[in-house]
Amino acid sequence: MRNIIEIKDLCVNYKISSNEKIYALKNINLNIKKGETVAVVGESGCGKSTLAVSMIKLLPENAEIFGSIKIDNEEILDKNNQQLLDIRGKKIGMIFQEPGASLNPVFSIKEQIEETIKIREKISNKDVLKNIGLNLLKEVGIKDEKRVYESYPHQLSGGLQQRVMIAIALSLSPEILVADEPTTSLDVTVQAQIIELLKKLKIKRNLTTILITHDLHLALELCERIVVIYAGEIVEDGFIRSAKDAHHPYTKALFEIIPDIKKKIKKFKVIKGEFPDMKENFKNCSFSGRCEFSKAKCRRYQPEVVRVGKNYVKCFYPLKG
Amino acid sequence: MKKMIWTGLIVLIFFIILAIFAPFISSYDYKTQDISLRLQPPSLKHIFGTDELGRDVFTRMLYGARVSLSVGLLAVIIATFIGVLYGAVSGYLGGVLDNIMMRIVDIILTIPVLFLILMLIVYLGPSIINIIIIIGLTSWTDIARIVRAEVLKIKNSAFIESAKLIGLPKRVIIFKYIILNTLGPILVYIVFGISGAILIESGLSFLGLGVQPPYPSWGNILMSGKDYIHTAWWLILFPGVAIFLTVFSLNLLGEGLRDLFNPKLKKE
Amino acid sequence: MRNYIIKRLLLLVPILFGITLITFSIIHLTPGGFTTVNLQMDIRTSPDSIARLKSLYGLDEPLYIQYLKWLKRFIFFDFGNSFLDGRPVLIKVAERLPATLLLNISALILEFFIGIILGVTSALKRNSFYDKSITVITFMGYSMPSFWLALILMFIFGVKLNLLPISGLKSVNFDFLNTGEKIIDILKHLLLPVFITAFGGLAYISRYVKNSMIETINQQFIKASYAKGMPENIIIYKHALKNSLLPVITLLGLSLPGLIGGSFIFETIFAWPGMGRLAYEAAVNFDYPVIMGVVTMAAFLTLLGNLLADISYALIDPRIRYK
Amino acid sequence: MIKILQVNNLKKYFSIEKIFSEKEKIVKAVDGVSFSIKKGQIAAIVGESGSGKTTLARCIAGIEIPDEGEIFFEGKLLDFSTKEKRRKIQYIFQDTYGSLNPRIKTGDILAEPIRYHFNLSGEKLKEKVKEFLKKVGLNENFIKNYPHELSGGQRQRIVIARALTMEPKLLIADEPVSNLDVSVQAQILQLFLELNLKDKITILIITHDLRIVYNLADYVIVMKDGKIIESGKTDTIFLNPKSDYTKNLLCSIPNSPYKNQK
Repeated sequence: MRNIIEIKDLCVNYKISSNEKIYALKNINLNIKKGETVAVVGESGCGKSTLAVSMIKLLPENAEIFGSIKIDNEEILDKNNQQLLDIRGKKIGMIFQEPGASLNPVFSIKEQIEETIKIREKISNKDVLKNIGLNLLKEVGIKDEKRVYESYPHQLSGGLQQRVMIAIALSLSPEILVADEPTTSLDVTVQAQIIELLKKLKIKRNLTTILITHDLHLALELCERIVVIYAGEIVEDGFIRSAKDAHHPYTKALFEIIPDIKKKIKKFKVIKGEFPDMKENFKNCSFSGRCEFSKAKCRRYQPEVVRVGKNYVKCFYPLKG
Repeated sequence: MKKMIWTGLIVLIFFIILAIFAPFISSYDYKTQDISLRLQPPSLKHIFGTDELGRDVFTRMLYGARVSLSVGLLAVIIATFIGVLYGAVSGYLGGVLDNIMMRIVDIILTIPVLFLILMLIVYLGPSIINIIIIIGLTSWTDIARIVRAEVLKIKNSAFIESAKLIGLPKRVIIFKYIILNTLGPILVYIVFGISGAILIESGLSFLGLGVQPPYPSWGNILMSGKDYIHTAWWLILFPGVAIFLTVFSLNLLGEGLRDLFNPKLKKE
Repeated sequence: MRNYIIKRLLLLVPILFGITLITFSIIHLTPGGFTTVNLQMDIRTSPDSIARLKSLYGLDEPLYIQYLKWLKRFIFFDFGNSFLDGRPVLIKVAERLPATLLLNISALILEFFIGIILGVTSALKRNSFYDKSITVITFMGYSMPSFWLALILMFIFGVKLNLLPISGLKSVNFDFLNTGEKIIDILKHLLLPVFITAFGGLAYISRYVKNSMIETINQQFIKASYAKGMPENIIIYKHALKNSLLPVITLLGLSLPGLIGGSFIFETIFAWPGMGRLAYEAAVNFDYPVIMGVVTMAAFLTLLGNLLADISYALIDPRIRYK
Repeated sequence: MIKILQVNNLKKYFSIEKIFSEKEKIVKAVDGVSFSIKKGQIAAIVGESGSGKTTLARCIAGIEIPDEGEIFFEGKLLDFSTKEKRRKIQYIFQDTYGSLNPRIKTGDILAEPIRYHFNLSGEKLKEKVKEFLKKVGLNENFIKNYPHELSGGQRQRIVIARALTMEPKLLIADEPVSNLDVSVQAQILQLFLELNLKDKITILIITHDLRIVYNLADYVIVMKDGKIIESGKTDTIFLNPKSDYTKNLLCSIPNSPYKNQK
């Protein structure tokens, strides 16, 4: 299969003052094949959301971006706002955390769904628009779509709001769906329903799906391939099903931090210390300060990416599994 | 942000020093009239010229600064006192009382303050003391609302609840928790309040309803100047600039302090 | 929604009641107020005529009776007669109302129109030279004593350049002009007072709009709109603008008392035949019934303005409309 | 084992006066709840948003006054009339940032309650403050920091330390880790385990995350719509859930092993 997304040496910095920068992403290399389902896993502030919005070049004003992002062999970073419209919504649909905040509170669901289609697909017939809109709502599993269609965002529950967001993201039939923490603010049962829906849509529409999440277990629900990010770097990328498949110490720790409910140990794995300061541009392994296996070399030099088994790992001493 | 605070402070301190040391800075008297010297343009002898009664404008402005600044400050002290008390009681006690107290504020707010002041000044007479009291009595509603909002916010905050849960005594909660956290907004209000009061006083004096001659205030120097606008521009220019600079630097200071106390900006 | 409006209307009653109570108290309870100063002011007034005056105004009766009587007259919009010329206060106020409304509404429109444009544009060009200059200029306007600015502009445009009339609502030869010329004449007279009234408030409104706009632009739904592929101008001028201008409606109501209150200074300076100047003239002539009438009328107008603002806000914002 | 807490038929209703609609709506936040917790246990109340779990906890901590029912603590009716009784039950708010006075340094935040409850001052007080910092895994340099200078995990530790200064018998924690990153979450949860083990503090934790419950709690109470759906020993509930609701919750856990059994 061909790569639908090719990211090369991507670096993103945020300027916060004249002499301070946050190094959000450092030398990211990532290829994603058409139809693949990939999870990007990491803690808050690790740069995973920056990676998501970089793909549609939707970064805040204080951001500097270097490297290359190709979607279907087209370079994104060279495009201006007008050209980006062909990517945003059409190639890549995106949903965010807190669906309530993603919907404009003063417009009805109908207006918010229809405006995209009206402007981008140049359809102006009201009945046609309404038909498309209602069908989209049905597709994302909304049963009383007629009521929802006429509602305003605050009248809907979190789960319904997220379904509406997914409908909007799919309204221009994109090939890629990027879901940035789509369930974090939702209840567990609703979370399970949304993940079910994403699974269904992935198959039905043959979507390339990228799930951004902090929850490794949630990632395993939906995705085969897991990309682990720590402090702006990809530390491991591969097919990981359990702690056994993890070759980077951080990935392994992530599995053990919240032990799953398969075996009870009444003990929580503790990664010592705090998440590193992203204002620093590391010259060594960014995890070395917290890693239980770190050696002098890790604290001095930056590891290269190596292949271990089926995975790519950025570590001097990858675990054997 | 820091720049705003310092610029504001320096200009203000300069004016305050001028006001305090007025008798040492100028050798003239603010009320001695000398018709032979009337309406003289600025010169080395009278750097801001003389007025229609031959008095030195610079000297009158120095003494006027005393009046304008102290009217502003004292009026705001009165307003702050009433407003903080009112707002704190309303916010802290809450319930029906709060509701009634706030409706009263709403009512007062619908009456245009300047009309109220105008009315009171006519009744009570435009002495300096009366002006201070009237401005003070009519401008406490803003601070009352600010303090109430702050107290309500703090009262319902988790840190007050946790203070109660660890059993801290009431006085500690009131002083260390509530008052300490409302000082910022109160200080900001005081600064803006002074600039507002100075503007009101000068406006009233300009209409002849403020500080009465022979006492000088920036507003009444302007008032007397207005009739000589064709011939004596200095009577208009200097007091106006003085009012503008004072109010401007107070507002700068207030803006700076508002940013300083804004925890949202601080966190970054 | 209907209940909301009914509730708001019902709330008017206690507020109106409160306003009358406050104004009444001021006349009757302030030391040296209505009862004493006015009647002793004129040395020629004989004890006999004082008594006559007192009974004429009902001042010999207990306070609460006086209040109730006053209130009864107030309900029928009877504010009494002017001390100066004996004409009914209501008529005197009504004569002046159009000029005041003309000045204040024009100023309000200008202020909000320019304020919104400045606010939105500086929000879009945040931290640019343009943004900073707008902030400084509006901030200076906010700090400038408006009567001083009025004097200076009158001096420049009226006296030196002789471009604009500096007093009144119309020229002496107004009655001899045709309709078009009449409108131009009034506009010319309006220009300076409206500009000065609006200038002071610009800082407040433009900053409010700017902050509101910046806040909206940083909201997630704006990001989501970009992500779903909406063109930028639609995002800014449809989505962001609607959200950030909604709260401005409430501001419109809130800025009324300041405008009306401040008008007496401008109206006096520009000899504008409005309510403010009426209040000022009444004040210096100790014409209490007129002052009372103006104050209550102004409060009433403010109340009406606030009510309209709140209701239209509720009508426009679906979060309130469908709750 | 002795019951430290016994709750009988507790009810707490809220009336939401809707400003823009016709009638008042009554929310039955806690609707007839009974359970007990044994001394030395870690118990967990689990439920989705709106289940009433937080209200229940707030009633036990004395922040809300229940409408009906009774709460017994150490065999006696719950009573916060003296500061001695007050300090025995401590409560940790979900919003750690909001529960610290922004204008007081952490050293003072910890010193305040010790000074007031145990009449310590001077060097002894300082020592005590350091001791509690150490207990929650922070070094003594932190006494000079203001809350906004700390990370989320550090703030949570300060909040826990402050609760510990009162030497509580029962520590109630409302979603103590839901705003924290996974790696910090584990640190805090481990801290709770240690406090329970070493200091014998009974802990009642409010959470929506069953994975945490499984590895932390001895006893589980499942709530929905203000009522208890089921309760029992953690192992029993997880091995053999009785109600459909609990089963559904278990199936909804990401990467849940229950899914295949369904």
